[in-house]
Amino acid sequence: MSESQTPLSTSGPDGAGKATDDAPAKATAAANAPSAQATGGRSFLPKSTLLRHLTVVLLAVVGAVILLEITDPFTNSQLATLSYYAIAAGGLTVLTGLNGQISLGHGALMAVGAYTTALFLQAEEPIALPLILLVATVTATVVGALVGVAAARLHGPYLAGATLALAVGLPGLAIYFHDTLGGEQGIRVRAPRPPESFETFIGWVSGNSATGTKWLAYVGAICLILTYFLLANLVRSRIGRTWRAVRDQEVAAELAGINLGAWRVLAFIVSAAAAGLAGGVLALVVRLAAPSGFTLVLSLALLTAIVLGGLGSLLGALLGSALLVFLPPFVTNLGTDFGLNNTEAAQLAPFVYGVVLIVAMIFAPAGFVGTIRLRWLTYRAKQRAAAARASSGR
Amino acid sequence: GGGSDGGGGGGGGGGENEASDIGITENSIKLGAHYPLTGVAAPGYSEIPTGVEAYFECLNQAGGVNGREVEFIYRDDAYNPTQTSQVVNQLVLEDEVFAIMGGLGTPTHSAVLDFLNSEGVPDLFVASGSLLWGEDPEANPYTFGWQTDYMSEGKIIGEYIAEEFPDAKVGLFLQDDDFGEDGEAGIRQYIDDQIVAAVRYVPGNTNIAPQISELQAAGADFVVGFNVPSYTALSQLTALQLGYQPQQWFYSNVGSDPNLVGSLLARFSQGAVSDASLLDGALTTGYLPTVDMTDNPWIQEFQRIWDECGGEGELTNYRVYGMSQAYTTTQALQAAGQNPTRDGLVEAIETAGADWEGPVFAPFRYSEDSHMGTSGMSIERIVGNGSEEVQPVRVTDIGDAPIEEFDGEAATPPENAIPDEESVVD
Amino acid sequence: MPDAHGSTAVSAGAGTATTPGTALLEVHGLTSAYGPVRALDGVTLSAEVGRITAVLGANGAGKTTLLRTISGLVRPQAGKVVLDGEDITKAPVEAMVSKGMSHVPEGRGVIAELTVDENLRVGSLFRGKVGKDEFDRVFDFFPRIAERRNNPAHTLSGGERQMLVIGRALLAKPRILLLDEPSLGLAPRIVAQIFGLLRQLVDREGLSVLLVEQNARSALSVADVGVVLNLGKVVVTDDARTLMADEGLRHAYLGF
Amino acid sequence: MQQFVNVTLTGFTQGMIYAAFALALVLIWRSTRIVNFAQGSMAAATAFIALALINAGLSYWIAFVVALASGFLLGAIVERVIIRPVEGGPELNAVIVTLGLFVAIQASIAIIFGSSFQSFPTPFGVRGFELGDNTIALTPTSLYIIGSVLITMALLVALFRFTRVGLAMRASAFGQEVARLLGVKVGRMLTLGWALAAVVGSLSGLLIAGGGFVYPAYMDSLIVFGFVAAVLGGLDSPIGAVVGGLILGLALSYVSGYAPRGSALVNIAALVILMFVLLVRPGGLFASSTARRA
Amino acid sequence: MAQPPPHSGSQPSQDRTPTARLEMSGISVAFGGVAALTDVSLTVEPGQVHGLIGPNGAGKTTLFNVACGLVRPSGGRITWRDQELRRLKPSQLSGLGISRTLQGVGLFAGMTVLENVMVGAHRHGRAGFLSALLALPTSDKDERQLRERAQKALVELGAEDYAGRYPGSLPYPVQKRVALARALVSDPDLLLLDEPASGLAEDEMHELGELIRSLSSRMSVLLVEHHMDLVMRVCDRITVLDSGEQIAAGTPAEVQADPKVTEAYLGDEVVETDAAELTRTDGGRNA
Ligand SMILES: Nc1ncnc2c1ncn2[C@@H]1O[C@H](COP(=O)(O)OP(=O)(O)OP(=O)(O)O)[C@@H](O)[C@H]1O
Ligand SMILES: Nc1ncnc2c1ncn2[C@@H]1O[C@H](COP(=O)(O)OP(=O)(O)OP(=O)(O)O)[C@@H](O)[C@H]1O
Ligand SMILES: [Mg+2]
Ligand SMILES: [Mg+2]
Repeated sequence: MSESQTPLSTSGPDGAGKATDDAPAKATAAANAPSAQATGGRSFLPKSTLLRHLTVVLLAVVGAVILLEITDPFTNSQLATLSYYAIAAGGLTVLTGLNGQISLGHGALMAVGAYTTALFLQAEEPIALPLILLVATVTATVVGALVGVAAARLHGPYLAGATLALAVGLPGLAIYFHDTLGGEQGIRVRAPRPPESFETFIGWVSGNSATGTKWLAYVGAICLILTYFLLANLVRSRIGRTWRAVRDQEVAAELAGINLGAWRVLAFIVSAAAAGLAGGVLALVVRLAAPSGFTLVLSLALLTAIVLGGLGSLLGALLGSALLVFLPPFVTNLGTDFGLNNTEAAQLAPFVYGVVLIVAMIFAPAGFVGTIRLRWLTYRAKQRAAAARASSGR
Repeated sequence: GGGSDGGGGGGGGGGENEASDIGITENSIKLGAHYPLTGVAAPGYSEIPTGVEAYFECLNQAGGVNGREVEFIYRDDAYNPTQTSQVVNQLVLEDEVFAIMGGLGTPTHSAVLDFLNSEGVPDLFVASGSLLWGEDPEANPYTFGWQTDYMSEGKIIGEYIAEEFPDAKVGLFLQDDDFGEDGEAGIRQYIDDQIVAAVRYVPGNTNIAPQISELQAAGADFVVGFNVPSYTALSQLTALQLGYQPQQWFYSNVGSDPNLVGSLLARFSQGAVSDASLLDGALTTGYLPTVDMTDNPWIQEFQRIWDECGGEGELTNYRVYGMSQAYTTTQALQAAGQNPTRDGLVEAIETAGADWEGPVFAPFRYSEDSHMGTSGMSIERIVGNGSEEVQPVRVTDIGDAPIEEFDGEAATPPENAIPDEESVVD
Repeated sequence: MPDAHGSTAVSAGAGTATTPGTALLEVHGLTSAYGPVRALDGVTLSAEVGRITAVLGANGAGKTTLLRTISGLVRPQAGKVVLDGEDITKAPVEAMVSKGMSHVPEGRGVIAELTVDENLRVGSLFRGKVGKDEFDRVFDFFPRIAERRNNPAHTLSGGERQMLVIGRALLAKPRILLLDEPSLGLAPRIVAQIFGLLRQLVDREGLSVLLVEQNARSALSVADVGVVLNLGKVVVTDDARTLMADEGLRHAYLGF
Repeated sequence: MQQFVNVTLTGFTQGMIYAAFALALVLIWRSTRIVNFAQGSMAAATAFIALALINAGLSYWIAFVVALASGFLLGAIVERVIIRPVEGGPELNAVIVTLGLFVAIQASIAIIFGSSFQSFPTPFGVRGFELGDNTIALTPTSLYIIGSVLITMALLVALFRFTRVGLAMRASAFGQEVARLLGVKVGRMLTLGWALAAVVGSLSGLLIAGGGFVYPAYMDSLIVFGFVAAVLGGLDSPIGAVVGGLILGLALSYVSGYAPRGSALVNIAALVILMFVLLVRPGGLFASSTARRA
Repeated sequence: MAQPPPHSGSQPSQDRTPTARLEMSGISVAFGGVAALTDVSLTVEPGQVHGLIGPNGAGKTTLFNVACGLVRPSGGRITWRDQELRRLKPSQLSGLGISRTLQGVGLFAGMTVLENVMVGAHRHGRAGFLSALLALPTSDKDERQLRERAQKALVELGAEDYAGRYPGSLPYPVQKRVALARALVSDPDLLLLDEPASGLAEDEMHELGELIRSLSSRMSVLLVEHHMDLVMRVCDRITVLDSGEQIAAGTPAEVQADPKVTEAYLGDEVVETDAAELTRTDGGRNA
């Protein structure tokens, strides 16, 4: 089988894309939605980006409430887990998907957010939760900016190597400064109790009991929706387009007046902010900030999520994160259902997970969203080709 | 229908079994646990739950607890706190277990400490010697420690050295976390001035020659290690490599499984090391019988249980550990009465736990004011694959509590190694 | 073996078709598509020994696709490719050079990370040991790349890369050369030089050339036969001079 | 003084182990432009095969040869079946595939061989040589490690610099289509690259295991430091891999030995060293010339 | 395919009399030991189309790179609008009113044609990060303006039908037009074109020539090309490089008449003998 048969391969150093007719040449970009609405269509949606996105936010809020109220407490807790994965993956989508910078070190940036949150919650009278999460975001942003400045000159595996070292090195600080950061056993987080208004709200919506788990799931959902709203705004704007330009063709982008370094750093900052917030939510949900919670595995999981979901797409990041959260327990349960003992089932989960990654990449190289998008574009191209043939009549 | 007849359980009013709390039905009790079954921490630790399972299997065959079968669900957290939090959520919210038992690891279990206590889920017998589990029952009313805490262990070791080796120049080889820290704090209470060097390693970093070199350079001739088993083996190998021969090695209980370490050290290089001979003569502490003590009645019982109800492989000290925890858990369930509740279980342990006898050498310190586990240890010398006692069990507590001789007798196992505790709640 | 190769520039492989005018490469009803886009639609043509066959047509006519299908980079949906009597439609791409077919792809097919020298050496790998003098001859012909021998190919200018790929193709001593827009980005002098060289190889050594050119005028000036493609179909095949003279055709398909 | 010598020597040996792993990464990078995250678990798999043979009573050297051979086979199969479909696609896809492979192989090892510690023999001694009255931290086993790595490096340099296969492998890596047009059997070269890399990886797995213990995840820390060493040296250069490994091994040993609570600083030190080098040389120490941009 | 109505000079609204002059003097560049440019000087007068020709590897692209800040010269100075450009960075270029196309096309493969061109208009973007983050109306308005600009540029080059397509699968000449649109959309005062006609058919080249001529009413153009008829037709002045040195300069007619140019670049019968060199055979040739 020659590689030129695969529909998505790129060839040669010039990267002349060989993709199906209308599709973007690289699968990396397959999941991208264009920022400009090239094809007028969609008249039923508001013209203003803000209104459009707010509409989606509203639907998401309603959807989230329904979802959280009809599912059982454990699913609630899984959704809380999903929320911090997805927030971080959304940020990574900006960095890796849109800007083309690979990061194997986002777990470390999450650690920054988590530790900040944990430290602030340790206080006798902690400040308000939103403020704490904001501070966590800002702290991670600052660290992200520093890393971004160093990373802006690096490419491909060198960037991967540097961020890998970050993922492994930064959590080490917590062990070294064990007096303030709690060393190996970390800082335990006492998640703030739900406010009364929340209990009233839940009572009014569904009459369920407003447990701590539920409260955290709501906090996660709010942060997730907010983050995706802001990220989607960026993606759809000149900012997102500029990032993609830097990713696709450095020199041409530079000649268009784009300062590569500055825009790379900006992408790092934005994604670090998301990672910081994700870390904050993680600290609340996990109730602990400890180095062993931020191993390389976490960073790699985020990368996996965005690629499986469809690189460059926020929806993809969300779907990929969902896979990460729901697949392993599903496999473990399946294993025990088939009569394996708990140990065997536990060992089966990573095996299946690994195989799923491989199979997904082989059969859907553009991820969920990208593959669907490619299908759609191919279909459209087919129609156009048919139309052209019909009209030319030759 | 009449269902079960409450065969095994003692006392109680003889009423009917009811689904008295979450995880309890008329004929079952559901317990949950988290262990590292995969990843870096899996070796060794992943055997513990198989011991627990084997014990409960035999227990269930003998009628369970008050006619209820114990259903034991354990899940993998890969020694990663975020995963611990997920699987414990699953255990509590989805599997709806009655209690968590034997959750393994300090950072991992830390992640669920708050959750379990705020949900009111009994959190029995955490498998770690951190002070966290028992020090402050007011903050964590549902959590109980089990094994001897590292600080008490350090104190007992310190006192022993101060008395038996007053001239030794002591070097400490410490894991760089609370384990090493607590141990160091304990030991320094007695021999602060004898310590010539304290070096720390971080797990995962396998080149410890710099640390051992430092001990060597400081002239330490008595090395005390608060480390995990693989680092016992590593420290021995490294010392061999460096030609470092202190007069005495002393490994804390966690790091000293002679069986495991010995098999690890087996067959390194032609004749240089074989068997556990490297460890021969090293000192260690003990609070549980070990598999080499084939005369010990508990080990005999556990061996029988493993043979009858266990899975593949041999009985190991990890499995003995698991069975011992299961034994204590059974005692607690019995003491919680015919129709136990979560709060009743906690109350039962606080009320009666200090009096329970079992495979553990020294009594537990359970009370309303303390949830610390067993209070004392013996000191043993490793000989071949086994050990001999050099100092009988001494007991103490955290802080500056004095060390005293333990005057009790070693308990003998009840029939079939199934306890028969009275209910202490009503 | 070395003898068989060393003797002439074009006798690689034990070819049988050596008489000028006999068809060396034949293409029958070739049809290729990229997804829904049909780029070739039943193309039939042949390239003869000792002839330059120019394939012409507007942008997007399918010229590049034709060459890529012949050399196996694109698998046809229908039709077959016959080289010297052997059906090579399904032969693997990497077998083509040893069968005597050399394809110079469109747009600077250099291996950017290798040096100029290494690029040339890769081109002759399949021949086993190749004498230094053969390299020297390429360098003599393109002195610009001789000066850059040890530079990585990505430092070359656009035209220098083009020289490199053409030189590399010649090192393979093909019987038939597929050239996709060889003049792209080359200075007029070099274009003339290369066309001159081709003419000589064809005339003296019986090399066959399938030449794809955008610039129909200069292509026809060097070619013997012209094939005009439009929307993936052959419109005309004729003698180059006749085509040159046909003003209507030129306007309609060749843009001059 | 003795401490310094010992810290240096153990750092040196450790560096050579990083180098062995880095060499395998360089080999795969040079032949397929993929960073193989599964390298560690592939190596571990072959080490477990060797161990099974040794446990069955065979000699170390037979097991050694079988392990390398199974590495070759495993590398070839993995490339053919799993990597081939994603080659030439987006680079991240290959990364994800190798991650998946890493996880799956490690899980398989745990399922097949169990997840407990097992000791792994070494054919040479583990006692330090004696120099006068002192023992230095150089053992026959460390000499074995150092020697094997240097020989491997020399072979790789020779392969890429002087042999036709080496050239064909590089051409296949950089320009699949062009190489194919030039008659290079690209598929075979890619497979060969992976197979050879798996052999080198397997060697590193045996070297690190020898005189220590193995469990399914025993190569994990090496993935990080081996990768950092390779990047430090410049991923394209075998010599760079060895130099990178040595720098890392020595530096980390010194940090661990002389900084207060140095062991806790090791990972951070690796980060700092790497960042420092990459800031000065973004393509690693032995980077080839920077690309022309337009 | 639909051909563009070439932009004619008859749209006075778009005309601005160009006033900016680019002066490069004494530029030298060396890569390692190899001198790519030696003491080259050239001035692009306002509103002129200035041709830069020379054999392959003469240093034309390198001179462009110097003017763009992609390559730092070892000597010489660049003056633009009577101000010296020191430590020029490529990203400042567009702000200075200079645009450039790349040899080849260099389009953004993962973006639609319209987006490609919108990136070209980057310097006209007004909305900042915050307004984008919050999707404020200013950001929308900004986008709309950029889109309109880009659409206009596409219309000017006759590529508006492809606005929603991805460049990878488009015919080469369309790609080249898109690349040109991307350079033009920023309204430069100086346009640097590197081989804009390569790969184009003759009629397309003709149209390109007219477009370039018409552009000179708005801006200056520096043009590198190997197609002599195009160069001769559209250029006001021509500079000829060979091996990094300037060997001739003047009007097209002057340059064409220069024997040095003929020898080094345009070529004549000499080449036939060159070709003979290569085919002259070693050993047992049977020619
Ligand atoms: N990789 C691809 N994916 C989709 N369509 C393609 C691809 N390559 C070419 N095409 C389409 O196939 C048709 C023929 O293209 P081809 O490149 O063969 O033409 P050409 O005659 O060589 O044109 P040019 O003169 O531009 O080189 C065109 O419509 C083109 O758009
Ligand atoms: N980064 C670099 N490193 C080394 N040499 C270089 C570099 N860039 C250019 N050169 C050399 O400088 C010379 C001039 O190259 P340049 O690209 O400017 O040529 P050009 O005139 O544009 O040629 P063409 O018409 O073929 O595009 C070439 O010989 C090229 O090999
Ligand atoms: Mg073409
Ligand atoms: Mg050029």
